[in-house]
Amino acid sequence: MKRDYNSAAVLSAVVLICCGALILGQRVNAAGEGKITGNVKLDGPAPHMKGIDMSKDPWCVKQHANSPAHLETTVVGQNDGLENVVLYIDGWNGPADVEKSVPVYDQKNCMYTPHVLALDTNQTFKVITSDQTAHNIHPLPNPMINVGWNQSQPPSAPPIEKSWKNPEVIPVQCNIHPWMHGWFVVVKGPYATTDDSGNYTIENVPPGSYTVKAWHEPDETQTAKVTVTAGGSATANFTFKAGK
Amino acid sequence: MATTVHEPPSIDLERLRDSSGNGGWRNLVPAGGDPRKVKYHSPPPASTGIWVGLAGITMTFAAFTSALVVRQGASYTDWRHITLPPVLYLDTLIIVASSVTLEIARRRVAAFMGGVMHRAAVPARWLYLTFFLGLLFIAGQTYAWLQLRSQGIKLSTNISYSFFYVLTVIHALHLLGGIGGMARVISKFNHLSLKRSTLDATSRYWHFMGVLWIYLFWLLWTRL
Amino acid sequence: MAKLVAVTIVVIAILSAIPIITHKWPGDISVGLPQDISTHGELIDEQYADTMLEAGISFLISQFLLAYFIWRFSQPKPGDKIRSFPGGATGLVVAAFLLVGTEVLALGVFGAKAWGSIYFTPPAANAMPVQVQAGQFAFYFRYPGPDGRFGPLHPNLISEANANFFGLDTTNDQDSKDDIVTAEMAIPVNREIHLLMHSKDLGHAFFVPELRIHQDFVPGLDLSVHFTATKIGKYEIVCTQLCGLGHFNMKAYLEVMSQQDFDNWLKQQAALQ
Amino acid sequence: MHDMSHAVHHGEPTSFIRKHVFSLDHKVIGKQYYGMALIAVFIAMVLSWIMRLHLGWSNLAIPGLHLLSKNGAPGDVPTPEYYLQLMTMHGTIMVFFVLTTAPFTAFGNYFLPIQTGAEDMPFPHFNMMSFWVTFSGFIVLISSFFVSDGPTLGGWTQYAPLSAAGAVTGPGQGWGVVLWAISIGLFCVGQLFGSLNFITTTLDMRCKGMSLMRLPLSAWAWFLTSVMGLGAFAVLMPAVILLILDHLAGTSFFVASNLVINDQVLPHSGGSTLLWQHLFWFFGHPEVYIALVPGMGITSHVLITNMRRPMLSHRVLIYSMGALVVLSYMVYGHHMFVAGMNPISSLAFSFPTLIITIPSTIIVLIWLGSLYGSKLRINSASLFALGFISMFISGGVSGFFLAQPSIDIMLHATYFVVGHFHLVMAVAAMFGIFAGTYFWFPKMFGRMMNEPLGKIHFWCSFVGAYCIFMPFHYLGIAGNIRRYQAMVDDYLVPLIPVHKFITIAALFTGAAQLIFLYNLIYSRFKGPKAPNDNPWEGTSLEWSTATPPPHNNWGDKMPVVYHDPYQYSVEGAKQDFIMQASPEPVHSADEEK
Repeated sequence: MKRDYNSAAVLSAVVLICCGALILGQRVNAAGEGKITGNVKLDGPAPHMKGIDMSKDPWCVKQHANSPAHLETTVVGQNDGLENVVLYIDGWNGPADVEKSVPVYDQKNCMYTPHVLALDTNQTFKVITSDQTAHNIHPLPNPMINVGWNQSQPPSAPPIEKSWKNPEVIPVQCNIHPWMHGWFVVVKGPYATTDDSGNYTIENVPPGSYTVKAWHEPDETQTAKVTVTAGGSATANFTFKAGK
Repeated sequence: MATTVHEPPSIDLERLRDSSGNGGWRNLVPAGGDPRKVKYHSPPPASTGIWVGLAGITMTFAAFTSALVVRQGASYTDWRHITLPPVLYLDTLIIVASSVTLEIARRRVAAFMGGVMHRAAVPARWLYLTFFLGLLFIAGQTYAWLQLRSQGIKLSTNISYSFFYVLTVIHALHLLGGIGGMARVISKFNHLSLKRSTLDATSRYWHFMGVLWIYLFWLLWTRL
Repeated sequence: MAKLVAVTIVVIAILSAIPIITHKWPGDISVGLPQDISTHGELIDEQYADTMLEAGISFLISQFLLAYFIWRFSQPKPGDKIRSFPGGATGLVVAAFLLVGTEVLALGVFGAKAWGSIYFTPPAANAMPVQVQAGQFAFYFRYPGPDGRFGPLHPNLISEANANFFGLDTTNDQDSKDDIVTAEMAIPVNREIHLLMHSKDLGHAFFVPELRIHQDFVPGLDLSVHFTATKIGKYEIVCTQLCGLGHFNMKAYLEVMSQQDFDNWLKQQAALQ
Repeated sequence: MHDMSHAVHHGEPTSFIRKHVFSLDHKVIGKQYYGMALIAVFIAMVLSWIMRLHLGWSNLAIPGLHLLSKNGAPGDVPTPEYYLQLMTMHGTIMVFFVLTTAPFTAFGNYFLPIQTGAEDMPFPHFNMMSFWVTFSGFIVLISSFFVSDGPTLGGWTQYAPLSAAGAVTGPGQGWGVVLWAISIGLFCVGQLFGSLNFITTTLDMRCKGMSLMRLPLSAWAWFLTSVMGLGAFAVLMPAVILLILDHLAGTSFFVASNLVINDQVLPHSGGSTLLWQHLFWFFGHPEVYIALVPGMGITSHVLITNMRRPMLSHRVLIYSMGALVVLSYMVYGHHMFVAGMNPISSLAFSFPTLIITIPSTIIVLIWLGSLYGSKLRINSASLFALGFISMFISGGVSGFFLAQPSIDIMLHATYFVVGHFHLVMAVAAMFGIFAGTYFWFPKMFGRMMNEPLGKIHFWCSFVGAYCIFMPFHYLGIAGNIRRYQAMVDDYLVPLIPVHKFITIAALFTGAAQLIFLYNLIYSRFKGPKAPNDNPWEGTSLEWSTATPPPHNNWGDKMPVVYHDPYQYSVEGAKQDFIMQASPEPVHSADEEK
């Protein structure tokens, strides 16, 4: 009985906060937030991505019968666009925890989708599994920065909801399927991830001068300075060198 | 083993009311034998118990020893020779001396109990001396650990040091038990309620700790 | 009541023996040892069969005797007297020493022969080397490539993220360049394999029931086994040493192929490196 | 060492705490041990139910399981790690806190001093500490369910380096292992105190006329077990200390160099993996006999009373049990045949292991030979004692296979092993506990247990246990690996129906234990009063004292022993038996040939 009241209270609080956030967001937007867009390219020939042999788990093999799996360290799309690059504002000192959406990190066909998941600090995200084989999700943060966890998700288990307290680039691994590897990139403030053409847009940036930082795995970063005007759109393009 | 007891022997009930323990382990009465012929009484449990306890401690240190030997055999690269802190030599002397003083104390206590000696202060002095030598040994060990620590040597620095710390600390903990027992003996002696079996058990334990230390010292000296 | 106990014991003993004798559990589930595809397995299977015979007979006889004695002696009539077992304790002790003693001695001696045939014989000089690495929770295999030499391992270079499971330095180590790393094990049929085992992290085990090969991986120790597979087919390599949460799913496939198929397979795998 | 021999000095306490909680009375301590084992066994049984359900139906949601562990059972389906955690806890609780405590320290504490004719253990303070240290070990173990990522998943054997390398090896491998090790360390200390008392009681506290050979078989079993315990627990203790140090101090006793987990090289170097296994199994194999031998003693004692005759040879049984004690230290390597030991050592360990079948066979033959020509009385206690023999035979013959390294290649770490040790160590020992409970309950509480319920309990347990554990052997022969949370291998999938059958049998058998629990609790308060001090017409000393025994066991008059322990069916006697403490002469007896 008491629990019902509690959950009702929590629910109404959540609804209120969401409404508030929506109204607030619109009001701020009306005041004229800008955005940063751009494109990230890979300079040079795309490196050869090793194939992944999933033969230890026949279920995984079956899922990739027609599209052989390969590493996703460097994924190059149209016009040399580089996928999975995270862009964020270096030294963000605006309001904390701005992102309210709940991104999903899916374990699909024995791979992590997306390969790189960008997150704001304290932003809740969901880890789900679409596979009919047991997975284990094991992010490995530096224990001095964030608290790690290690949890399995059997088929059709409910989502795991988590968040990270501090900015950090966290590798993620499935212990059951050693090839499954991905990243949580936890940053402060607004962020974006490039799509398969290398394009990105960081929304909701208040006017001002910023340093945009682009991160690409395993640990490469580039920066660019931009100035965002009220309601305007600044551009920052990056080019990573194909080295390895 | 057909036997016949024609008449139940009368039992010295006074003796029996004292306690159980007349079946004594030396007392292998033949089935159906006459209990009156029982001459031996069981030793006081403390004197058997102490041997049982020492057997257990022996097993524990035997396990540590074999762990050391196996671990040394398994490591080709990381077994490092270490120099034992010099204070350990002094400690060895102390623990041997404490056994000597304890033996003297034991004789004096016996003399006192037997009425040969009349002043309780003499044996008490030797008991105190033993007690303090025990404390001195622990202090010496602590000095050795602190000295190593000040050199930046921790438990995990090297496997040789791991074994050094583990063996010396566990031995010291056991000796602390002996020091506690000695404190009890002294307190009982001062209240004139000390039993011989208590003193004997405690001194066996104490001597065993001394022998154990010499063994460990030899082990560390030759192996590390 | 006592008679019911006796009957139950007999029924349980017989029911227990049936799946062993028929090799079947209801529903056509096989309960015998898996088929043997190794050259050395015959001795093990014989040893197993002998032991099963002796253990089975001991089991049935003892249970039947227990049941019979319960049946027979549980409802004594008023005039019944206690009787001693013919021969008494001495007879039983002698019987135990003679029967069981010779039995276990025989088993021990013949078993030692079977064990020795696997572990006390060195691998043939021309045995094909294959390296296997066990790690949480997968096996990876390495073939030396055309140069016939394995490159050195660098544990600090191990990166599952970049599919460098063994920690090979293919840029600097000559021998590593042509090494072939695979996730499944293929071997040519009727060729002796010298399997070099090491563990990446914890204790694991290499068990192929059909091959009659079972060996733990010991972290820090390089062990090896050798065997010859005699039958083409696809088998499973499983881990039997508890190694963590994915233990149940730690496996790899063993494909026994004809020499020609194997050569092709190796070429394919080399292309994928 | 302190002289704590106050056996005769401690008077009857009056306060509730000194009487029932921190009691020095061996009888209270025995009951406390029994109570702890009872709680532990039902926890462990529920854990096994969850495991069995998961093995039969791996996607089955077990309603309410998420309340037990949110991470471990999201959506009420156990995760792989949670299965292993439950399995580890099941094993640890059962082996340590049930199978060691109930037959050995619980019944032993209560009845060893009485059967030897002592007033109490010689060191009652140690005895009290023994229970409370063991109990705190139990609490520490259970508390690991509630630490961050749950209890350890390393199995009750805690093989290094899985156990020693720290939290990187999986959920529960951080604090879970440390708590496990602390718990086992405490347990060892408790049992060492217990062994000290048991041995000294047997050697020094016997009453007048009680020579060693006049001790009942149960007392002998407890004595021999405590000798084993002294050696075994004194070796496990250092092992867990080193394990804790590897965890908390970063030493490298068990963790080898250059191990890589999650792409990170572990900071340890040079440790020996096999060292843990040697230390553990040096304890582990005697531990099996620590669980089993008291059951043998209790079974013999119960059977003799109900057969109305002594065993064919008292001495041979004692010597055989003694041989088990000695051999149990020499065979531990058979757990490690394929563990990377020198193959020659495997053979060296194989022979003593095979030889251990000889004393075991002698024991069985003496039991069977004594049944012959007896006047067997059937009641709940004797049924369980007969069940013990049947289980011991069944579990024993599978030892033939596992003793041989060459066959062990096929059966190592399979369900065959699980079936073997469950039958011979778990079920047999449990049957010993049940036999002892039905037999001694009237003495302990002055009330009789309900016989019909006891018999129902026997039938369900006996048939149920065979239905559960016999198929384990078949699974093992077919190659089913133990400690798998689901059967995903192609060759294991066809075996799942067998697992389903076992699961149903396990649920049924487990439920039958509730009958026992009900019977126990009901009879404790509402059972009919025991008709006299000796309802089973037994001969040993526990039946000559009041029911329940007074604080000092004997009241004013210490017992004197005139006879061998089992004078049944004595011709010319007033009754068909003569009690040990009865001065009535025995004109002829045909035992001890």
